[in-house]
Amino acid sequence: MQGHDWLSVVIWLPVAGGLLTLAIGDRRAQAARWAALLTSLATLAACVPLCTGFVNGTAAFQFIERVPWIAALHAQYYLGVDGISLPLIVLTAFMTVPVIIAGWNVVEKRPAQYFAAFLVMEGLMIGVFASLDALLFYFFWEAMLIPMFVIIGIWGGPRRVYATLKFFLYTFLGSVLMLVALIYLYLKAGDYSLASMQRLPLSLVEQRWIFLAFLLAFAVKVPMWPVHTWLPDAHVEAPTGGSVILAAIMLKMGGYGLLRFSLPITPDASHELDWLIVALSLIAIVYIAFVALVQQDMKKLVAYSSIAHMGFVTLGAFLVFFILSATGQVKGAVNGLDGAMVQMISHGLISGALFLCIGVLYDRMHTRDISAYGGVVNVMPKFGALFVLFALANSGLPGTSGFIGEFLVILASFKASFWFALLAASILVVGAAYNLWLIKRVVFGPVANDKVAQLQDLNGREFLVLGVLAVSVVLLGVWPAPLLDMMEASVQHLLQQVVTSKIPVI
Amino acid sequence: MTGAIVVSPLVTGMSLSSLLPAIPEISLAISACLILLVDVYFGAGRRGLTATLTMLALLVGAMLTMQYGMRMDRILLFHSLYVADPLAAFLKLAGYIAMATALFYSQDYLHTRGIHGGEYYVLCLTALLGIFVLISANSLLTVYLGIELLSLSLYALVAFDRESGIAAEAAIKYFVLGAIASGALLYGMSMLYGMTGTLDLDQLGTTVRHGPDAGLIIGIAFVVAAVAFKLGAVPFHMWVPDVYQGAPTSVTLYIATVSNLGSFALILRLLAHGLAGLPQIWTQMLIAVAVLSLLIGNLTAIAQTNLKRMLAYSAIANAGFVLLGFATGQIAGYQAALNFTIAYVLTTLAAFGMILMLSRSGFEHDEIADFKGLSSRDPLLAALMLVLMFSTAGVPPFIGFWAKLWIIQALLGSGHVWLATFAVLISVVGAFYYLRVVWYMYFEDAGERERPDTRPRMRLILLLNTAAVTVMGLLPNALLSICERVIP
Amino acid sequence: MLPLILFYVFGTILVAAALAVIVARNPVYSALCLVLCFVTSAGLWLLIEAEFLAIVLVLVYVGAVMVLFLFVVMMLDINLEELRSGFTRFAWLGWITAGVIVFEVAGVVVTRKLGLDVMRGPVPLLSSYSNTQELGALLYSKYAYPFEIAAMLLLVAIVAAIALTLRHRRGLKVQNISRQVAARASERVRLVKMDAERRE
Amino acid sequence: MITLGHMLTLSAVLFAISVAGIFLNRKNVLLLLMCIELLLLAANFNFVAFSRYLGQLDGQIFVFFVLTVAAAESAIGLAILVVLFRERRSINVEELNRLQG
Amino acid sequence: MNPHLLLAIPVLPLLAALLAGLAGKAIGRAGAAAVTIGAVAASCVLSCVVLEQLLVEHVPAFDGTVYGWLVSDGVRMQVGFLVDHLSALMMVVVTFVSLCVHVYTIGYMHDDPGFQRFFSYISLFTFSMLMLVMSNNFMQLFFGWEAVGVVSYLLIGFWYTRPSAVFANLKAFLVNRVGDFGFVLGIAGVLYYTGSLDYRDAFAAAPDIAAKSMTLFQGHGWSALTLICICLFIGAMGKSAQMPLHVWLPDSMEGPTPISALIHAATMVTAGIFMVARMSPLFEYSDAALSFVLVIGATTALFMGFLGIVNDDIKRVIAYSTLSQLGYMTVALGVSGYSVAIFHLMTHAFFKALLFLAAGAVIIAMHHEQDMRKMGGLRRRMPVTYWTSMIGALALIGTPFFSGFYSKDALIEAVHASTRYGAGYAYLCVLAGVFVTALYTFRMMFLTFHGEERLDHHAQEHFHDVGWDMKAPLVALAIPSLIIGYLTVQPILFGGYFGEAIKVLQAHDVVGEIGREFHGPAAFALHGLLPGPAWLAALGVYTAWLFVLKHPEWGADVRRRAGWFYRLLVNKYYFDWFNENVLARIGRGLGIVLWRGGDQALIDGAVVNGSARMVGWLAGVTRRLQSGFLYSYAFWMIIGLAALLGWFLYGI
Repeated sequence: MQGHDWLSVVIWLPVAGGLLTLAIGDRRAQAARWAALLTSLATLAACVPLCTGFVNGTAAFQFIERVPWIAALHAQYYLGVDGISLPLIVLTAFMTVPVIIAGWNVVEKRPAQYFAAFLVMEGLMIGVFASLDALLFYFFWEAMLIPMFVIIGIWGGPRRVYATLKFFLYTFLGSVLMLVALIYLYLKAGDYSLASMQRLPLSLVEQRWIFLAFLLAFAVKVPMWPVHTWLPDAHVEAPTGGSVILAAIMLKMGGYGLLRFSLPITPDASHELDWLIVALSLIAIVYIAFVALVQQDMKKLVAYSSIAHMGFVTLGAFLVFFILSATGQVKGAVNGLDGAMVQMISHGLISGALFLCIGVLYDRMHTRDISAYGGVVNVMPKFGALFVLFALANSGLPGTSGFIGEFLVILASFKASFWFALLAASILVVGAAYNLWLIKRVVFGPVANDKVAQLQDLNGREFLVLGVLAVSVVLLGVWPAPLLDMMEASVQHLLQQVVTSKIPVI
Repeated sequence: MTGAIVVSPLVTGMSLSSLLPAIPEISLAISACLILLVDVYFGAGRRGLTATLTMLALLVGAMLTMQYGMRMDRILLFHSLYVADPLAAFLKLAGYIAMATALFYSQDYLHTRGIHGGEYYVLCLTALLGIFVLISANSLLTVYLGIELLSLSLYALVAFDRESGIAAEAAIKYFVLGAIASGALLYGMSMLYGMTGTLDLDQLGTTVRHGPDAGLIIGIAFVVAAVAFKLGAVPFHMWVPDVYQGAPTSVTLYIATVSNLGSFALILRLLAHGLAGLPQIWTQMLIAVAVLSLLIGNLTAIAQTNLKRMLAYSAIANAGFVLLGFATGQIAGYQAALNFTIAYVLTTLAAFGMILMLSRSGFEHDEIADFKGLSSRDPLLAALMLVLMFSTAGVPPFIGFWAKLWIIQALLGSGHVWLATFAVLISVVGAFYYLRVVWYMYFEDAGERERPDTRPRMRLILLLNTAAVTVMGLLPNALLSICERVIP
Repeated sequence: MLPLILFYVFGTILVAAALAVIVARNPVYSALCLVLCFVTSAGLWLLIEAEFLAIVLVLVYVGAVMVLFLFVVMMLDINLEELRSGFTRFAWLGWITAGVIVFEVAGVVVTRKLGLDVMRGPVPLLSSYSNTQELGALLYSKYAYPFEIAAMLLLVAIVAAIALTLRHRRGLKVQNISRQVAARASERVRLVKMDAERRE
Repeated sequence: MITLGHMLTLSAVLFAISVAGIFLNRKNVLLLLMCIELLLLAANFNFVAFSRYLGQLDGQIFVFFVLTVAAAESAIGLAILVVLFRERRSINVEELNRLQG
Repeated sequence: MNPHLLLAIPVLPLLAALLAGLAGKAIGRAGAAAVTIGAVAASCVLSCVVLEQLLVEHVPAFDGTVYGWLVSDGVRMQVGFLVDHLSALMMVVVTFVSLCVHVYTIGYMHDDPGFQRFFSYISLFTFSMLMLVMSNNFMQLFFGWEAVGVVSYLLIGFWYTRPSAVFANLKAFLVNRVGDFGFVLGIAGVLYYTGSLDYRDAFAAAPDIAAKSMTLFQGHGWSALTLICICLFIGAMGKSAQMPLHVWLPDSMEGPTPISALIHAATMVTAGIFMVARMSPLFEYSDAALSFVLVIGATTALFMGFLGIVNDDIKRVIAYSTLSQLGYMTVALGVSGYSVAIFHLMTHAFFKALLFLAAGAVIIAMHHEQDMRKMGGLRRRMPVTYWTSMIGALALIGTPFFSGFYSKDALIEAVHASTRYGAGYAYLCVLAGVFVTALYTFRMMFLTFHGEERLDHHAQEHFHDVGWDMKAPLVALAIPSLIIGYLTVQPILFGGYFGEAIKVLQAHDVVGEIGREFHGPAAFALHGLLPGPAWLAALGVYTAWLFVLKHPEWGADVRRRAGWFYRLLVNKYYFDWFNENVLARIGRGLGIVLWRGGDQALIDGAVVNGSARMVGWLAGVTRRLQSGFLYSYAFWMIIGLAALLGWFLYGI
């Protein structure tokens, strides 16, 4: 396994492709598009050896690359994947392709820069998931803000400047404290490698502060209530591709961070403060679902639904201690962690698909106002069918990927407390309400107005994109076993780390 | 900071070869005089002669420094008034490079404004000489003279554009405040001298060890105030915005970059070395000053519409970061501060270079609004500016990120957790105004603004400069280890 | 005892003159009071046997610098009426701050003695001691390097002062002989065709 | 006997007066330059006093250089003042606020 | 049993659905119909084969996994079949009714542009329903549960341009989701206490769970099993439309009539009944839960029947009838008469599907007119429909010898025999329900088929009887409606047909009790002629005759006299009003308050933008410090210096 630098390939290939696309320039837009598409496909292809070469059943990191990077800071260029990060990497590579295709000739303003930004983003995001060195992780984590900032700001809607500044500053604010925490850990551990940080004994007081610093960073990214308000704005203003990447991948980084950093590095603080996360997650699920219900803007609605769904991720990740104290054993906690992971992947596909659907409508009507639509299915049957499918998937329909994560987390939360399960399960009702109400107002009904009457159904390109996503959503829904098998050992290992106290014995 | 102390050759009889370590200063002084002479006799006729000669002088100086000035040990010259060590060599080389780059960026600007007289170059050289004196100072007296040589040259340079309308105002403000600061410095030095009976920084470092007498505190307070003034730290920062905005952009560039190297050397020699025996006093003072600088600098920058002025407040905030590095009172902090200074100089060179390049006759291009829609008018320049702004904001993968990172690491290493937290949080506030430049360039329409007309070689150098910012951001190891090596 | 009396006399004059410098309404008076300050200071320095510097102070400052000041005052043709109105409403704050500084520094000198024996007198000197000679010896040996820097400094001052103040007036009409000589008849008169003037 | 304390106190008073002069004066830049001279004088007082009472000449040497620098400084300061005056026809401090904010 | 064979039963309709749905255009209308009908017919035949194997060959019940879905933390989630007498019966019923509906659809949807789509949906529904009934674990049960809900959603909204249809399907889905909400919690509870999602493990652990208690509020322990069972039953309430989650079912009549017959009468709505019967090993250990079931069922049975009386829409009357009958089944469950419930489920499936299809035929004939007041005397125009629906109606009201009689009478007897808490109330309800059922059923029959024609001009002109493609299913369903009860009452109820599939504790065995008095179906029917339910039914029919045919003017009179009660009925007990005006409004209001107040005003306005404004304001302040005046610059420097001195000298 070792010796193949596939991880470096999937990180730097898109970055290089992005720079190439940038160099090709807007004047030769067609060439730039192809360059971007081929790069993204090549990256996806490069994920194949990662998947085929990945050995299930071990929690050890694989495809390790490790070379000194900054001697002065004891930081390394240290990459590797396990069952938690690999699915996210594949998701990233996978979702970039539809984004590129979806923007094919829709983006007329500076197309080369547009595609380049997404490719660079892709590389950086994969870098986040593949880094085993905290400094490298942070490096990618922050660098990613730049392309996103530009994407929202240039190709966004009318309030794009507000949205992108809010996005940037919010997330920047969140992550700087994480940097302080990482450096603190480095000073104690002697290097930046994640493994040594995870091994490091820490007193409860230290853990508490580090946990809170991490939490701020990850909570903003997830985003958790009440630091979520950047998301609706960013989503609404971002171009379609931006929304897709934001929802599909970027939010996952928060969840990934919680699993990779917060839980293993500060298990005792996680234990002590798990009520906070659980409370915030449940608030997110219930509160945000109600907020989503009353949205008039389609993107905002999906954005809010993303927050609610990401609430399941955080909930699932932090149930372990409640389960431990409720049942005296950790059995069932893995359900929550598995659920959180599956929810991340699935939400990546579904929310991405929903944003693409909204993009399809927006490209035609130039409005996202729900009241401007109605009866779309009359003129766009193919689109209608797919949109309904994704909306149902978003409301957690069994047989689609959206179901598994929610179901697992609800199962696990029952073990923690009946009331957790009750609140979490409320998404079944409210989630269905906002999704289907959206469908009712947009897709069904008589043709609402002349503009709708003139809509064209999906063209081949759009159908391809949405179709592939639909297939993936259903495939993951009926055949999730490979994903879970891939994660199993890593999640078990994580659980082991989580329940092992790191407070030094005096 | 200790090393083999070599007794100065001046006592035992002078030989020219023993003066070799001082070759940078010597060559600089000689070339300044020569250029002055050449300019007086030939300068008027040939456009660009003086500029070329100055570049040549810098090149020769740099080469001589590389040849004779590079050393791994620490030696003292001129009755230990002068010190030559790796740090000095490094800083001087950096000074040569920075000044050469600055002059390169300034050429067209100076010509279009008709302020390219030979005196300009001579004063730049003498200012550099002042910086070098500071860098190698090992006595309160040489520190003072270095500062004055630098300052006097700068005062004149700021006022150099007599047509500008605001340059003279900036100059008089700079001058008066600078004179007060040097008065304070003198007063402080006199107290230090009185309390210890020595002007020598080495001896000072060993004598003040015995404890904080009231006189020492007074001396230190005055010295710190003067140092803070030089660096532009709050509340001694008031000159910075006015001078940055009022001075010709080329001079602003000089002050913001080359002269910053001198300020760094000043703190290092005077406080970190000279007062090493009594760090608890001045580090506390530096912390207070640094916190205020970060706060006021970042906040006020937000309200600016003029880019030069905004960069001035950014400089104040960055001074806060440098001071935080020193405030740790530890070697790691000094190294971090050096790294920060170099990173800052590198980035700022390019940022001001951008303004210089975009300016035309009668149009300074220094309002932030002037950058509107630059990305559609000139994508390359906009991209470069974007890199620079994000670098200054401290976002990876650029050099500015590592600069801040190391400072914060040093702070944490010395136990200043809250200070580190404050620093990172306030830098989020700071990020806003850097982002605003990007916003104007990328998210706003160009309106009536035209595609800038720039010269290819300027673009090339600017590109290289920005590339350095990026490459050193991706592979920061080289700079970091140099910093570690020169401040052992 | 006599030196002490003289100290107080000179000191009082010095302080009074210094105050006068900052409160005088006419800059010329201020400059003259400043001269007085320097002279009394020279006297005080003589009292503690620093003759060379005392002389230099009078020569350099009174002789050169203050003359320069006066020169500028005269040259600038300043509207004295306008500058006369003196201090403004925040004067009290200024005085308080000044008082605080005096209190802080002097208070420390008096109460905490600076950590030194502030009450000691000057080190007694040999009768053969020549302040000037000793300084000279030191200046040209140990302090040769600063001496050179000072030279550069003065050079800078000269260059700067000239560069700043020397001006080639624009719009000054001067003859250009060579152009006159090179003039050709054909270029003397130029016919310019213009449109008829339009009535506004 | 004139003690060190006498001299230091006197210099402190001088220093304070000059400082007060600097920020009390809001009319005349020239006066600011004069106050600066006073400031330097105060510092020089300290140096001379310390030098004498410590019995070593370094302080007096320092004063020597300070005087030199001060002369150069005044020259440049006055030159700037002249430039300013030519440009604005005024050296009134209260009118020097085109750069602010 | 051959698992491949079993697998084929649900998968064939699925494949047909995919084919018809995705390649509908390619294979054309005839192709789509042929494919799906063929697949469902094959399923039906295979189901019969399975039943035959169980009954005749006495093959043991199949319980096995066919597909591992996922494993998480040792919890195996999989697709598996449990085919025993219970599920085999359901399979046959489902596939048979589905087949009839498929055939019927050819005619019913003949002119509809969504022909292929419709076939795709109903085939998909058949698949989902089969998955539900064949499941051997909760996971798959839930899958089928939701899948039928979705297909129902799609089908109710089949005519998506009708706003009322779109509203109805949303409502149906949401109300079902409320049920699922409880259902999921129940499943989670099962997993919590048994560590497995398989029926086998859960049933085995039932007695243990019954002994456990769970603390929901501080200091109040609940029986864990009761909690689980009630949660599960809430799911059943949603799916089987028990009060107060019944509101969606009448509205679901917006869907095409075949759907009403298949989904909203015969199969899906009975999923809840089936589920509780399937979970009998759990419910048996919780009297409290069963009492809850009983009371809910009884209330539904009676009060929904009332609504049927005042409605004029032919389909809605049948829908309320369905609600009421589902209530009956639930009552049966509540008294541990699971087999009776299933038996009634089966008979009901036939006759109610029949009634719906007949109504559909009328509607088609009337050119999409559903208001009974505009019908009348149709028996002459469409005799086949009339006679078949008369069979259905008689079965529904429980006429002796008709299938409905056996199930309903046995049910009433079982309730009578039960001693469970609430059984007395339930008995009253079901008895009164008999009268009510007869009343509304024959009101409908009389209004539609008897009396003089009240057709309007349009209907007159376009009236045409339906073809045999629609009549054939009516006949096909009429036969079992007539005879199935007679044929199967003995084996199913008293012959131990269900065996191990349904578990009844000895103490609760009401069916066994009435079984002791059972002496063959004919005797049972004759026994029914004695004063009792059948007389009530007859009275109901008579009343209907009086009010509809004899004295039509009485209706208005009664309406006037019983003003408030009538309004209550017309407004359906104000359930819809409450849901729409209170619950929905609270939900939206809450959303708006949280959004505008919480997100926009508090978090964004005060904290986020507030801090940004704060920074901006501070920036303005600090900017003003930079006044541009030299003296103030100097002043600040001196202040700074004085502060440093003061701080370090005097510790200020």
